[in-house]
Amino acid sequence: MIDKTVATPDAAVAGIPDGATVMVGGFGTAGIPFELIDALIAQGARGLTVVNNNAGNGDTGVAALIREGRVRRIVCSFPRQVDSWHFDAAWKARTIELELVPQGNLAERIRAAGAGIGAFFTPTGFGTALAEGKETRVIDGRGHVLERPIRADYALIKAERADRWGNLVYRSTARNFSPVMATAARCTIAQVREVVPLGALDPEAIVTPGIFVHRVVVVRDPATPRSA
Amino acid sequence: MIDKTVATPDAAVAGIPDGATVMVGGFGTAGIPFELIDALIAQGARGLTVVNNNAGNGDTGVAALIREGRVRRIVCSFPRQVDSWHFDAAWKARTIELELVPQGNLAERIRAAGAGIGAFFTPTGFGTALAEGKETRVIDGRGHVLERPIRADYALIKAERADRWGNLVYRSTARNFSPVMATAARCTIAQVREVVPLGALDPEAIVTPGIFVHRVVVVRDPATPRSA
Amino acid sequence: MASLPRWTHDEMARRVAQDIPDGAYVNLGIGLPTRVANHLPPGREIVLHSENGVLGMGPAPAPGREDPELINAGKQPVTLLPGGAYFHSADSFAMMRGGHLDVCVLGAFQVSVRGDLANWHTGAPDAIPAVGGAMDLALGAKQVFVMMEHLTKAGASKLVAQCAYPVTALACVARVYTDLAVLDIGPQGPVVREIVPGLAFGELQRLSGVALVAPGR
Amino acid sequence: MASLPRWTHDEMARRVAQDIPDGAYVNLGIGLPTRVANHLPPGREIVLHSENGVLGMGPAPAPGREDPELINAGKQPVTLLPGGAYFHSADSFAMMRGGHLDVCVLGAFQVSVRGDLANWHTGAPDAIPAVGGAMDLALGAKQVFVMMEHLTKAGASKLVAQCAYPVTALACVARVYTDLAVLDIGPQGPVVREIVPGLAFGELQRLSGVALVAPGR
Repeated sequence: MIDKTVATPDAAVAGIPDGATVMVGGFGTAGIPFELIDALIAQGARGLTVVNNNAGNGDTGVAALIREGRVRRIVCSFPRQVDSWHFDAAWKARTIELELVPQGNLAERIRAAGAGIGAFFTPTGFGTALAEGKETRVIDGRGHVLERPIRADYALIKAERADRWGNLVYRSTARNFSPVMATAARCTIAQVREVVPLGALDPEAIVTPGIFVHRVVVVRDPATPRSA
Repeated sequence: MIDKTVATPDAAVAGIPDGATVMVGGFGTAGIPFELIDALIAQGARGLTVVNNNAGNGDTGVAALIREGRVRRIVCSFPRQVDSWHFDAAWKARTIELELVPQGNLAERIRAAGAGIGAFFTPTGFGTALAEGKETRVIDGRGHVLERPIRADYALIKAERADRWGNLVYRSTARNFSPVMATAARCTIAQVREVVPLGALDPEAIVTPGIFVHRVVVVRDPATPRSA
Repeated sequence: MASLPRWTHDEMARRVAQDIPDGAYVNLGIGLPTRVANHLPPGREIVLHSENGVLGMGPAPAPGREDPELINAGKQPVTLLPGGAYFHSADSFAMMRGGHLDVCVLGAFQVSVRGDLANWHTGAPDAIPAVGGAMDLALGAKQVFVMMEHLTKAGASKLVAQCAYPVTALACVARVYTDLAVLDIGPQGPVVREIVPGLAFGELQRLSGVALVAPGR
Repeated sequence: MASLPRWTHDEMARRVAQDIPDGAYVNLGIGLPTRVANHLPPGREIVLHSENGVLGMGPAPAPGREDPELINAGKQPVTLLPGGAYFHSADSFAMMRGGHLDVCVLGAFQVSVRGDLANWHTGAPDAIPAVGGAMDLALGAKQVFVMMEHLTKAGASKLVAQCAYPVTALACVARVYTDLAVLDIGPQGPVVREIVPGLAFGELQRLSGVALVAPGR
């Protein structure tokens, strides 16, 4: 029988080794799996590569992971924010490496990893500093940059509801990167507000089929930050 | 005010010119927009390039379009079937051109067109006759073929329900190619069983957002073929 | 300088809004462009996109009704209109990169005479770089409009022969709305479509530092 | 030839089914592999995928309950189990190409000693070519199993040094189930894992035309 639910966030993040690449869902205040990140901090893995749209806000979530010195490298589109002080400090101290990726290329590179695409030509970034050193090609008169997939060992995501097969639905703009990250990680871990009986999710409306999800943990009342 | 509904299938296919590239949704017996195809036959456009998974079954749908001599070229993955006699005859008479594409590459090339991807490397087809003449590259030890987007002037698709903005939901495996085709055509035309008031479709469950849909026509009791 | 007639930010936003047709799908960038939403002409149904995964955004919620998980790309709480839809980030940027939006409105540091846009990085060597969706947005619509002050605080033209700041995308800008003028980026350079009342073309030309094509030519 | 002991198609299907673990995500190709669904061991929950956009396929519907819009890739009516989900063709093939399925079971004309698969085209010059999902399926799982007769009707081995038919994909097959044996494609060639009762390894080797590695070596 398939039952992907685990009892606690600690059990959900068990086994993430030092040096792992970990994708973290969320954009701004929406869709951040705070409880999974807290469990990862408690678990102790170090030297992580984190893939997230931002580099943490305030003192929680990815920011806390950075503050604790667990992040060796971050792949993101928008690290600099008014409340990204932990990233800012690590960057100035040169204790963190940054790969800056345009947000659409970030999403598409993650999708490519999940979809088994070896590389793709995108117009985004052509002619800019972020394409320096990358292969380019003019296709149908338009400049393109060759971009590679971004894979992960683990993805930590937040969804609204799951069933025991790991099928997921999300809530409003908390969806953001999570469905593509779920496809790009060898082990996808979802925190959800509720696990419903198998068959209770509308098969027409499942956003992430369970094939992409490996562990599910219920966090009934997840933390929600103030707006940044 | 946005109102993409039109009164009849004839009005829905108005303006499709000779020589147009037309994508047609559907796979086997599921999701074929028969009434739009009938209207296209009545409308008279000739010299069409048709993109569909198959090359028609029996005497209806794409098969009828081929029988009437309207199709100059077909892009598909699986033309040869027990009841593809109209395609078979045209192919033997050399009145139709065939571009054979592996089904996953067909879906991904259509998606690439809709997503603004200039080209992509896929492992599917590497080392086979269908990659002859195409650029290849070994990435991470695996052979890949460079594939280009497939764009269309029009897409004819079938969905279950729409609203006046053109948001669509589908029914079971009738979904198949239609959501990606909707993104890849300059003008996407959907036949639906029902148009519901704006706001009646769950925003979490809309499969094709209205931005991809240009004309909607109600066909309350669409033809459904027997199983092939 | 202080005596120049200028359009206010709200007047600029109203002017941009006038050029957005009924039924358009539109992305309004962070900052000044966001203000365009307040000036969309009544009677036009315009569908707002935000790259974090939503079409059909409505106005800000009433105080106390904010939902931290229903936000726009500027991370401000928003609402959803009837007919709106949610989708994931890859689908959202596919929508942009694929050219399905009608209009993007963006802020800028500089725009070149050939429509190159610089709006993501000042180029300061010690600045932490951040790009977000800027490069995608600059290519993400059939028409890209820029809203910016015509001049820097020091009085230098932000319309330039060549961008001094790192570019966001090449040859992408269709139209520029400043506090002094509305200009189309044409094959011969910026074509002046409108000038703020009280400012002569000659004066605009003198301030702009690049050759402008006069209105009506 | 007629006196050879052979597994029936159902015995072959049962044998394949035994190797599919609880919780596996599996695509069963058109033809012989479809029969594996009838032999999945009770007590194992196995999720069937079909490339036309469904996970969690159930058995064929009762007569009269067929729905022409709920079909598998073989265009046969199917049902959906609780927990099943629908998705579009690009997402479905992304699922395959991305390596998320555990097992694909495919039919074959020929399999080479290095695991090349030929199952899409006889190569006859006047035949209308049709590929469908064959090339995608051949790369579409962590493990690709092939089910085929060991010999052609004329008695030639379908395990070959090099495929004479046009290949579907290179070095993709992990395991082959024939009516005579079960073989893994190893670095030294096909390794015999089981032989149909009553057939000696030497006889299997003689019929196979390519060097086999004996069981237990």
